[in-house]
Formats: sequence, structure tokens, C-alpha cells
Amino acid sequence: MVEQLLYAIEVSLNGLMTGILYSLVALGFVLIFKASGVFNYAQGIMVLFAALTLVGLQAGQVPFAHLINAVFGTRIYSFGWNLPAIAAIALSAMVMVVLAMAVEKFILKFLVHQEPVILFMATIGLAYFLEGFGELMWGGEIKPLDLPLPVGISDTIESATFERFGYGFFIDKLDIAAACVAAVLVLSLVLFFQYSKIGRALRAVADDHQAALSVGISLRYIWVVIWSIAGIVGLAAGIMWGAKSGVQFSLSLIALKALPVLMLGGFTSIPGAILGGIIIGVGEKLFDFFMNPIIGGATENWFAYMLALIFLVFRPQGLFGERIIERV
Amino acid sequence: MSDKANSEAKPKNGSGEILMELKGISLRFGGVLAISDVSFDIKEGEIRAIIGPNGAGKSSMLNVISGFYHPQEGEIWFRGERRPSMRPHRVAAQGIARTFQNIALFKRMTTLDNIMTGRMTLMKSSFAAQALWWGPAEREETEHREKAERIIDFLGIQAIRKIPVGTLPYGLQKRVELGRALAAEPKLLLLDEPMAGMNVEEKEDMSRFILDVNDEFGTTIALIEHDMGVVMDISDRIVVMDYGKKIGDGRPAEIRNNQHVIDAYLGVAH
Amino acid sequence: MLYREAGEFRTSYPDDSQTFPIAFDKFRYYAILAVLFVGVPFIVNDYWANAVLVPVLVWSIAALGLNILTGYCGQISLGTGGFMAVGAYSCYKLMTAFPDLNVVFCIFLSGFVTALVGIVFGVPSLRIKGFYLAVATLAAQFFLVWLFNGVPWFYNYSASGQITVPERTVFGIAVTGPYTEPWAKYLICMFFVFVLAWLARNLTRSSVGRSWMAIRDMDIAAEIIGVNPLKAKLQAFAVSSFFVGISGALFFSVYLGAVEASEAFGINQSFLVLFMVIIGGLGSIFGSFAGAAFIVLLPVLLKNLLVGRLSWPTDIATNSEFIIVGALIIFFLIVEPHGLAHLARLFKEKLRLWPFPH
Amino acid sequence: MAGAQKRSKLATSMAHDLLTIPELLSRNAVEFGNAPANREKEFGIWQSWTWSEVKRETEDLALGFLALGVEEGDHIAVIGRNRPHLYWSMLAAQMIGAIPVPLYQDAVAFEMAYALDHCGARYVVAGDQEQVDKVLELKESLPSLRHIAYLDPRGMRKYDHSKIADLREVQKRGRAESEKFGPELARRRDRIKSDTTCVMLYTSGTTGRPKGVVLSHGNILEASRSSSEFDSLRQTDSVLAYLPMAWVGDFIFSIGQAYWCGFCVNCPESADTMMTDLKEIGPTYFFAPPRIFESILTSVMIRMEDASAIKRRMFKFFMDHAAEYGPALLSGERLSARNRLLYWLGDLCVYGPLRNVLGFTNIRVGYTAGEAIGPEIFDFYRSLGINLKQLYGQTEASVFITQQPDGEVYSETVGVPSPGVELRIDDKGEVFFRSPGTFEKYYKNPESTAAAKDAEGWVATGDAGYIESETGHLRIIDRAKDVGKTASGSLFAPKYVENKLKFFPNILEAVVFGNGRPFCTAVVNIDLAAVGNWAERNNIAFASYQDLAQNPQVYDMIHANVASVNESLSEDEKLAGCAIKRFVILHKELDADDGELTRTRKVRRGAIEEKYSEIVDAFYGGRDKVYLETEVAYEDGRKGSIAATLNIRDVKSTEALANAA
Repeated sequence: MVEQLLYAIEVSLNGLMTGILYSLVALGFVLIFKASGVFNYAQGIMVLFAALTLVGLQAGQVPFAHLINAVFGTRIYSFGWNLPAIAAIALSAMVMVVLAMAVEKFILKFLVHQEPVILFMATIGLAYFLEGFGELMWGGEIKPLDLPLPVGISDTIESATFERFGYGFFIDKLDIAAACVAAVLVLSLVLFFQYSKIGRALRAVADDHQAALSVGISLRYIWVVIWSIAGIVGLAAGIMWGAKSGVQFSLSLIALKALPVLMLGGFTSIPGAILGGIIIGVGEKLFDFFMNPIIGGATENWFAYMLALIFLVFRPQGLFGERIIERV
Repeated sequence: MSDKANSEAKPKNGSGEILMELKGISLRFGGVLAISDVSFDIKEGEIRAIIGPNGAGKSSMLNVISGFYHPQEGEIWFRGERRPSMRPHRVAAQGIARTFQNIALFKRMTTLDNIMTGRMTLMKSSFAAQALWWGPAEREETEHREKAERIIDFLGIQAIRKIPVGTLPYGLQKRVELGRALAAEPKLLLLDEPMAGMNVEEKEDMSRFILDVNDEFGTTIALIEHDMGVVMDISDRIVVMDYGKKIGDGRPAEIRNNQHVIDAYLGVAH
Repeated sequence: MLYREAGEFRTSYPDDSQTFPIAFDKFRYYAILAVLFVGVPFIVNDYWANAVLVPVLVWSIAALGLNILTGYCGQISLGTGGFMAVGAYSCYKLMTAFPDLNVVFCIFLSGFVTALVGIVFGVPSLRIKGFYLAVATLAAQFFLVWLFNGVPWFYNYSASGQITVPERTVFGIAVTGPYTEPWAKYLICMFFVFVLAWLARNLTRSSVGRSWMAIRDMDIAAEIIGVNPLKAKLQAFAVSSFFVGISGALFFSVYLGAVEASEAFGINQSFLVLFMVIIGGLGSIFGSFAGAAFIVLLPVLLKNLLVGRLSWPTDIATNSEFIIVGALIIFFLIVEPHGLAHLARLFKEKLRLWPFPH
Repeated sequence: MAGAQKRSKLATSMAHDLLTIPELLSRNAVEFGNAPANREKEFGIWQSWTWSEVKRETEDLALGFLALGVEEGDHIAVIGRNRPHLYWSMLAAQMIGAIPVPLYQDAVAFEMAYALDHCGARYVVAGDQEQVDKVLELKESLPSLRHIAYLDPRGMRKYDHSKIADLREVQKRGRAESEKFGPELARRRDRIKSDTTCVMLYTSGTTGRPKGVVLSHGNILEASRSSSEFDSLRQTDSVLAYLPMAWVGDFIFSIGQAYWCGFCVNCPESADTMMTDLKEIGPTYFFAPPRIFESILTSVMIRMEDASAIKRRMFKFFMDHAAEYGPALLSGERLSARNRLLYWLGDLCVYGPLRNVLGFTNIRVGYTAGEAIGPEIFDFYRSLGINLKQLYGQTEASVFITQQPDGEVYSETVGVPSPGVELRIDDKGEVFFRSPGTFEKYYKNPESTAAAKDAEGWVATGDAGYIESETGHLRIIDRAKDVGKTASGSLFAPKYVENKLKFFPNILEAVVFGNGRPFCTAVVNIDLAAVGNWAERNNIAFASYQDLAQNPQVYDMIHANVASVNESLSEDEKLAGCAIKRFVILHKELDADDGELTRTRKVRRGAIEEKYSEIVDAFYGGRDKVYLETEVAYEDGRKGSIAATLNIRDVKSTEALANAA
């Protein structure tokens, strides 16, 4: 019984960590939705794309190798170098910035005044594009991603907890790393929004586009910035997920989990995204833990959504979302 | 001519039965007291105006009557019965139609469809009948189309019958919205600033329509309006509100030299 | 230019509110019907039926359904795939449970089953709006698919976890199962398309449809002038799901013959249908068909081009396909956010005013 | 179609012993009982009445009138836009031996006063509140006025109904009391003979007071019969009734010929929806005065301006082809295969669609009259394959004096004498006619009657003209009394010149002076639509009509037009003296409300000459600027005045202009 309980706690602890990863992805959504009112479905793919890029660069892969070989009959695959992680990350970050610019230049610029649903559809189009583009660029096979992380944390915890409760919690070092990264990211974002000039500008835009424009903030510039940030956040999430379960297409599906997270947290709230992520992470693990024997496995597939759905019926604007006041 | 007609009209109006009575209405948003203990009545066939400075609680009052806001205290009596708190669409079904301060038309629907939608509460044919376009459904459509066309003719908007209202100029949209409300053949018609943002000419037209509605169809009308001149001209009785309280009630003449009212208005420019 | 309307006037309201008031349009409509029902069946071959016509028709029905919900009633849904699954599985259960029941009834019935499920998942729409609702509908998507994979009863405990359609006939002609003639497949789908399109038209032109559009354009005002939002939204969800369910049933029984929920009815299907609706044109019946045709045919064309003509390796072809589809969708949204239907409308107006520009 | 022809033949054969309009109505109710007789666009659709329904409606109205106490010989004024009920009231009036007097609805009260008073109208049928108000204004000055009936109840509820009634109520009452008044109705009907007065129409005399032209049933029937046969009009035809009911033309087309042939008369929803209604109905038989054809043509050209370059080029190409071969094709000449093919193509891409958008697709017979029509305007429509023809007529003749037969259509003539009409041209060149349609008399005005109509029944048209020897067609030059001599003694035909000027789309109206003067001069009105559009395209800013009128570039443009008119005049030695030496562009549009035009928009030369005497003096005083203040009347009858300084231009010859440019 106690075993059972302790095991449950461990499970939920792991869930907590997964939840944090969810939040990382959700964070990207929130940033973009807050600043540009665009519901960016492509965020999930951006995570995948970032990870693919990172791995590709690290392994010195030749972009579009398949295509080139197919067209010119060559057989080139690799530059044959191996970039240090930091350099690779920096480079990928740059790629994400470039992507952001491209998105602004080729898509958003033309759709500024369209209804939200149109913008939403556009991002789905973007998702398709990136999915094809990413795989065409780096190939579709699953790639391992290993990070130079300090070994031993997990062990310490395990042993420490063992001494305490006579039961060793196992927590993946990655999860811990993820937690730290998330914390750092959120902290820096909050600081950024509070204190940097551009950050304040972003908040202004979020509140009222017209006003922002009238005080001479270029919407287009804002959008580039915000999409870049979202891209980099995506990169971080990509690294974590990639390291956890390898870089593969399923990433983008896991990223979809960020959606219910958003609903819980509210599309416009950063803390909401974090908290929502944790709730869902823990929630789905525990639900599976208890219900599995009764209704069978793989409940993670839908639990998050159901939870969000039911929650929303009672609180339509999410945990921290602004109150929806109906007027006529 | 018009004035003559209308002055002849006056004695008739406002002498009728009480159509709606509001008793001690109070409405709170969170802590804010929007309306505090306001009571007044609306008689069959009269034009009843609610005036007052901005934020006096006029619109809230209209929203209470149309069932969009539910007052914490007070009773609403309609056609001799106390009205329980009910969803707006049920209120509409009871015969209360309204227009909105900032036009709330269905932008992507045509003028005709907007007006037909106004008759929603009067259409009875079953879902199945409509799906299969059975006799009854088609016949009903036709009957209601006839009624709608009368209103289109009455408001002189034949030319825009099949144009999506979103593309129409402001003045016309206001007219269509009036049409949509009329289509419901309401017992009580609520007009929320029917002349907001109109030029003198449009205002004259609108007043003309309001008076015509009142005497061609004998519709009872309650309206909010800022333009004092217009209000004094067209309304039979006036309620004056300020800071959510009622500070005056009576025929235009009485209101004109009611001290509270004058005080209330001295502060604000209208 | 081709229109000769002078002298066409209406002396009654029914005439005035016809679907095709202009004689020329009516003529065109009947001509097309004639070709589709009488002409095509004689020339259609296996490839055209399976790769082009049948999928287009089946998806059109789904698109019609979603268009009713999203285009007419303004409720975005990402659960279409899930509802198609409901249609497919209930059709399977019905066909296997009542072997003597005519397949056409089975398909209609599975439509009704789906409608019920749709109502259940529609209830939240009363509180939840916009994208929140869109995401909420994902719950339907994932839960339903999980359900059909997870509960063996739904696939009659078959080892593969797949459902496979038994052979059924209409007027003694096989319409499902491996031995179905292409033209039979095609005709049965045409039949459903025709009937459903007709229903959709009737609903959208009558007060039900107006209540939907009112909700879409301004829900609060709609309620205040007497539209019951609960009724309107649930009706929309029910009708929409009914259509989607039927398309799911056809998708399984006539088009594929054997499906497995998570593959056939995944989240991507949901998006596909959404694309069809947006690209075809929100709030347009014609648009649903145009969109379906576009989204279904585009990959076919690309495959023929890249693999067939340029003989690229398939993986590259698939990727490029994704890239091109994605790009095209964005391009479309930029040049014509109101969809193909709007383009068609503009073109028609030009023809009517010819030689004048406007 | 053939069946219909047979029926209408039958109709005419048995119709020879029909003497009155009411008899025709009864015949139609039997012959074409279920065929549409009237349609009106109302409440978004075309409300329709069959002949039998019309008969019922009309009889009920007649009974209603009897109930109101209408006597035989009473005059019933009918004022309002074209609506079935108003036509029926005229019929009803005839049935009970009363005399319908349609009046111009846009006439202001004091104009209406004369007619109402002169005919001593006992009853008025008014279209709507506006008309009722007008009549009420005059109530005091009209002792004989007994009762007013209105058609559109909008806004009438508050009126004192002791002397006012809703026309439909009158009708209801008639239906209710049909037993009581039925016999009386029958009795009165029997008393109507072919010489009974059918209608009285006021001619908006270009000079002096309007005269009440009395036309008998015989007149109308004969005119209608012969003209219908002339153009083989059928029961299946249809017309759009949109011209003033007070105008004889509308009475003949919408009642005379309509009742004779039994075809359908359609009434537009309102004046400003006329063009769309025209398109919806697509009449087979259409009449319009030149100005309407002119404005349609102008709008076509303006709308084509915004078309894409390719489309414009295609349009031009095919229109040129049509201009070359269209008229010939229409008059049934053979063309080369290539040209036929090209025309067929053009018909596919341009003519057909154009006819369609304008609503002329089904026109079999189209007429224009009242004024001379510009050759290129006239040919434009003919080249599109629209069988547009000219006729020459007068109220006094129940319209028809001359008409152009199919296949012999020329823009500058008005055709051959209509069946049963005799023509005579006296030595001074004035045209006289004699016909079965010739009016009975001018009401209460024997001396004018005597002056206009001599013992043998010859009527002076007041127009000067001659019969073209080669075609045998009549050609009208001008008003007889306007034809005069310049100081130099050469012939002066102002109207002729004015028309030539008006044929230019830029010129709306023109008045030419010069009788007994050393040379000719002109006052010109520009067409705001055409010139304004031109100004925009050449981005010439202008604040007002006045502003635009005085713009030098506009002056140059008009100058060129005037010069080319002079050129064409110089070719005809008889009229060479009419060349215009100086002109001015007027700063306001000539307007009927200011007494400058008649209700039918003919210029009142005398009135204008005196009103703008400053200009005339300036012309012949050699000054090149003139300041003047003019009084204007607004729609609501208020008066104001506008002042302006106008420039006077001396006209150079075209080549001089060419050199200058």
C-alpha cells in the first residue's frame, strides 16, 4: 500500500517533469498569441524543426542531401565535422530567427487584417510546409540527441530519497535539466517583458494594436521579434524532448499536447502555461496510473483534452485568462 | 404636415393600459451599483424616453428590460404578469424587440435575411419540414417573406434588399436594424440611441420612422436618446436618470422645467 | 457574357427564392447533374473511381458537414476525424449486427448515431468560444479514436484491430466489399452527395440556417432578438456530425473497405476537412465541393507529376508534396481568403454585367 | 406564338364593331381572361393581374365612384406615377361616363391649379400623400372639388377623411354595394358611344396656357387600331409604363394599344428603379424620348471607360463593325459571309450582352419621338440590332401622324404618314394633317380650336418641314413660328441647329438666337454626367456645376463642337446662315421649375430670351463677359438666386481651331 502510494508520488513527480516540457512548448504559443493574436498551430512543428536543425548541424549533415543526390546523382551526406553543442545551439537559434523573418515577410505581412481563423489556417499551412521542409532538409529518420549533462544527479536523489523513505525515487536527469531550463526561460522572459523597452512595446501591442502603432511601434518588427523568441523557446523544448525520446516526427504530435495546456492556462498567460503544463503532466500520468487497469492504457492520448474541456465548461477563459465580459 | 399629424396624434398616445411596469430595479456589477431602486411604467402605445448623462445607467436599464442583465432586486411586470428572470431569447418571444447602440446586425447576411431573422420567434415550422422543404416550411417562408417585404417597403430600403448589410453605410444599417426589430411585431420596441452618430437629415428621417411606427402599427416604444431636441419632440413621457437613480419622470414640458434634471444636465454638455 | 436575363422576372416569392433563380444557371445545374448521373457511370474506370471521384465525393460530404458548423454557425471544430470514425464504426457495427438491413439505411443510421455523439460534444460550445472551442473539439478527436482502438467490441474483437466491410448489395448490385464495380461505388456516393447537398441547401435557406448565421455573425444580438443559442448550436453540431458521420461511413464501407481508426481518422483528416472548407469558402455549399476537389486532387496531381513524370524517390516526393500543399494553402489564404466560392461568385458577376466591368 | 397571333387576329376581326375602351376591356376579359394585363413591381416581386381580374377591379372601382356620386361628364383628375390602380381609375371613370384627366405628377401646386380649375375637376385620384397635400393646398381655389381618393395610405391616417378616402376603400364599397349600383353602371356603360369623350389631356403648350385636348373613344380606338396593325403588335407583347400618365403617348401605349391588342402593361417600382425594372421585364415594345436613349448611351460609354484595355478594344472593334453593317442587317440587306460571321461574333461578345444588361433583348418595336434624335445615338441602337424607329405625332392627333415602317428607317426623317392620316404642307412650309385620330376640340376654348382645326378637319402642326422626294418620308426642320430670317435675310431655323448641337454628348441643351439679328448666337448647357466624367479623367478639379461650366478647357471642347456644327450647316445652302458666331455656356441647367423648359423638356425660347436678356445684349453688344443673377426654384418650391460672370466665346472655323491646337 505504502509502496503503491510512494510509487504514485514518483509517477506524479515524473509527470511534473513531462508537464514542464509541455509548458515549454505552450510558452511559444502564448508568446505569439499574446503579441499578435495569431493562434500558431505551427509551434509544435517549429519545435521539431528546431530539434532537427540542431541535430543536423551538430552531426554536420548536408542539408537537402537526399534531394541533391536524387537530382544530381551525387552521394554526399555529411560535411564530416562535429560541432560542439553550444555552437550548434547558437546556429540553430539563428536559423529560428531567420525562419521568423521569413514567416513575417512571406505570410503575416499579407494577412495582418484578416480574421483570426484565417491566420490560424495559415499557420496550419505553415506547419505542413515546415514538416515537409524539415524532413526534406535533414531526412526523416529518428536521430538521437545527447546533451553533455552533469551525470549523477539522478543517482544522488535516488540514494537520498532511499535513505529517507526506504524507496528510491528515480528522476531522469533530463527532466531535472528541463525543469531548470524552463525556470530560466520563464524567468528571463518575465524580466524581458517587464524591463526591456521592446518587451514593454510587446505588451503594448498585446493590449491594443492601434495604440501601439500610434506610438510608432512597427508591428512587423514586433512580430519578427516575437516569432524569433517563440522559435528559440521552441528550440529549447526541442532539445529537451529530443534528448528524452529522440528527434522524430512524433515530436510534433506530442507538441499538440501544448494545446490543452493552453486552454487550462489561458492563451495569454505565461504563468498559466507553466501551471497548466504541470497540471496536465501530472494529471495524465496519475490518471493512467489509476485507470489503466480499469479502462486500458494510452489514456494520455486524450486525457489532457478531456480535462481541459471539462475544466473550460466551468471556467471558459482558463486559469489566468482575462475575464470574458459580454456586452452589447 | 408631419408635425400637424403628430400633434393630432398626441392625445391618443400614452392614455392606454400599462404595458410594462418596473418596480424598484437595482442592478450591480460586482461592487458597482449600475441602477439603484428605479421604478417606472410604460403605457400601451406611447413613446417613452429614458434620458440622462453618460453612465447614468440608461443602457443598463434597457438591457434589464430586454432580459440581457438580470437585476439583483426589483420586479418586472409585463402585460399584467410578473416576469421571472429568463434568457433573452425567451423575453424576445414574449414580444420585446430592440435595436442596439452600436449596430448589432448580422453583417454577412443580406438585409432581407436580417429582417427575416427578426421574425425568428414567429416562425413555427419543424426542423424536419425545413430540412425537406416540405409544403408547410415553404409556405411559412413565403408568408413571412411577405411580412418582411412590407417592412422593407415601409422603411424604403427596397434597393438594398439583397445586399449584405456589412457593406451598407451607417445610416442605412441603422434603418435595417430598426426593420429587424419591427419584423418581430413587438408589443414593446426598445431603441438604444437610434440617432447616435447621425446628421440632422438622417435624424429627421429616423424620428419620422419612429413616429410612423408608433402610429401606423401602434407599437409601444421605449428609447434612449442623447439629442434633447428630438426626445422632447417625439416622446410622450420621459424618465430622467442620473448615477443610476431616477431623478425625473413626466411629459416633456414637465421635464423641461424640472430642477433636478436641469442641475444634472448643467454639469454635462449635451 | 453568357447570361441573357432580360425578361426574367419573378411574380411570386417562391420563384424569387429559388436556388437557381436565373434560367441559365438552372440549365447549367441540370446539365451537370445529367452528366454526373447518366454520363460518368458509363466511362468511369477503376483508377478514376478510387483515386479521384469517390474520394472527392466522400470528402465533399465531410466538408459540407464542417461547413455547416464552421461556415454557417461559426463554430470551429477540429474533431471531424473523430466524428468520421464514429460514422465508420457505427456503420460497421450496424452492417455486422443486422446483415439484412439495407446498407443505405445503415449509412443513414450511422449518420444519426454520429449526430447524437456530435450533440454531446457540442454542449460545451455554449460556454466555450472561438479557439478554445476549436481545441476542445480535439478532445472528441483523440478520445473517440482512442475509444475505437481501445475497446475491442467496436472492431468485433478482430485480431488485426481493423474493421473490414462485408459485401452488401443495393438492387442486387454490390456496393461494398472487394467485388464492387467502380461505377457502383461512384453512383452510391453520388446518391448520398446529392441528397445531402439538397438537405444542406434547404436548411441553410430556411429559418434554421438563418439562426445559425445569426449566431455566427453576432451571437449575443442573435439571442436578444430571439434565437435560442442552445438550440441553434446543438442543431448545427447535430447536422454537421450527421453529414460527417455519413461521409465516414462511406469512407469506410465504400471507399477503403477496411480501416483502422488511428490511421484513417487521425487529427490530420480533421485539418484536411478544415482546409477544404476554408479554401472552398466558408458558408458556401458549392465551396465545400470545390474545396474537397482541390485538396483531394492536388496530392494526386503532385504524385503523378513528381513520381510519375519526374520519377523522384517517393520520400522526397512526399516531403515536397507537404511543402507544396502547405505553401499553396498559405498562398490561397493570402490571395483569396474568402475561398474558391467567392472567386466563382465574382466571376459570375463579371459575366452577368458583361461587357461592363462593374 | 403563332397561336397568339391567330387569337389577336380574331380579336381584331371581331373588334371592328367595338367602339369604346370599356368594350375592349370586356372583350379582353373573355378573349384573354387568364393572360396578364398589368404587372407592378411591389414588395420585391411583380404583382400581376389577369384581364379578367382587371375587369373586376375596374368595375368595382366604377361602382365605388358611383357610390361617391360621380355624375356623367364629371372630370376626374388622376395624379401620380404609373400604377395599375390609377389606370383602372381612368377606365372606371370612362365606364360611368365621367372624363379622366391625367395630370403631370411633378407639376408644382400652382401649375396643377390651372388644370384642375379649368376642367372643374369634381374628383381627384392621387397617388400618395405628396399629391394629396398639393391638392389640399388648392382646396380653397377649387370650389367644384368634391372628393379626393388616394392610393398609397402611407402617412394618411391622420387626415380628416370626410372629403378624403382610400381608393381601395372606395373600391371595397363599390364591391359591397354592387347590387345597388350595378344597374346604374350598366345603364351608363350603354350610353358610351364612339364620340363620347374618352380622355382629356393637357398639352404643356410651349407658349401660353396649357390647352385641354378632348379625345373621343373613336379617336383613341382608331389611332390604336391602325398603329397596332402598322407594327403588327400582338397580345403577347409587353410594355413598361414609365412615362408621365398625363402624356398622350402613355395613354395610347398603355391603354389604347394595350387594350386593343390585349398585351401586358408593366409598372416600375419607382422612378429610380426604372432601369432595373426595365431589365427584369425586358419589354417587346418600348417607347422613349431621345433624351432617355441619349442618357443610356452616355452611361454605357462612361461605364465602358473603366473596363480593361483589352475589353475596350474588343468593344470598340465590334461596335465599329456594328455601326457599319448593323443597320443594313436590320433593314434586311444581305451581307458578305465574313461580315455576317463577324456580326454574329459581335452579337455573342458585345451586342447580345449589351442588349441584355440594358433590358432591350426582347424588343421587337422601339419608338422615339418628341424631339429629333442624334443620328449616332439612333444608329447606335439600330446597330445593336434593336429595331428603333421614329414617329412624329401630337396630342391633337392621338399621337400618330407619321411613322417609319420596318426596313425604311432613317435618322433624319420621321417616316411616312400613318395609316389613315393625310398630310399637307402649305406654302410657308407648315405641316397640316387630317386623320380619324384628330381631336374633338380644346376644352372650353373654341377660338383656339378654330385656329388649330379648319372646317375640313385639317390641323396645323405648327412645325415646318417637307417631304423628301426620294424616300417620301416627312422631314421636320423646326417649329413653324420659330423659323425666321436673320437680318441678312437668310433662313433661321433655331431648333434644327440646337438639335445638331445637342447631338454631342457634352451638350445637354442649347438655345440659339438670331431671328432678325445680324448673326446667330447660342446659349449652351453642358451635360454634367458626360463632361464631369471627362473632367475627372483629365483630372480637372471642379467645385460645382457652375465652376465646371466656366472652365476654359470645357469651353474649348464645346467650341470645337460648335465649329463642327457650323461646318455641317455650311454644306446646306438653305441653312448656311444659321452658323453660330458667338456662344456662352450657361452656369445653371435649364429647368422646368424655373419656367425655362416645358414639362416635356422642350425649351421655352421666348421665356429664356427675356430671362437672359443680358446675355443676348452682350452677344450683340460685342462684349466678351456678362454678369447676371438668376432666380432659381428648389424642389420644395423655395426660391433663391445664383450670380455668375459668364465668358462669351467667338467661334473660329474648325481648321482655325486645328491650327491653334
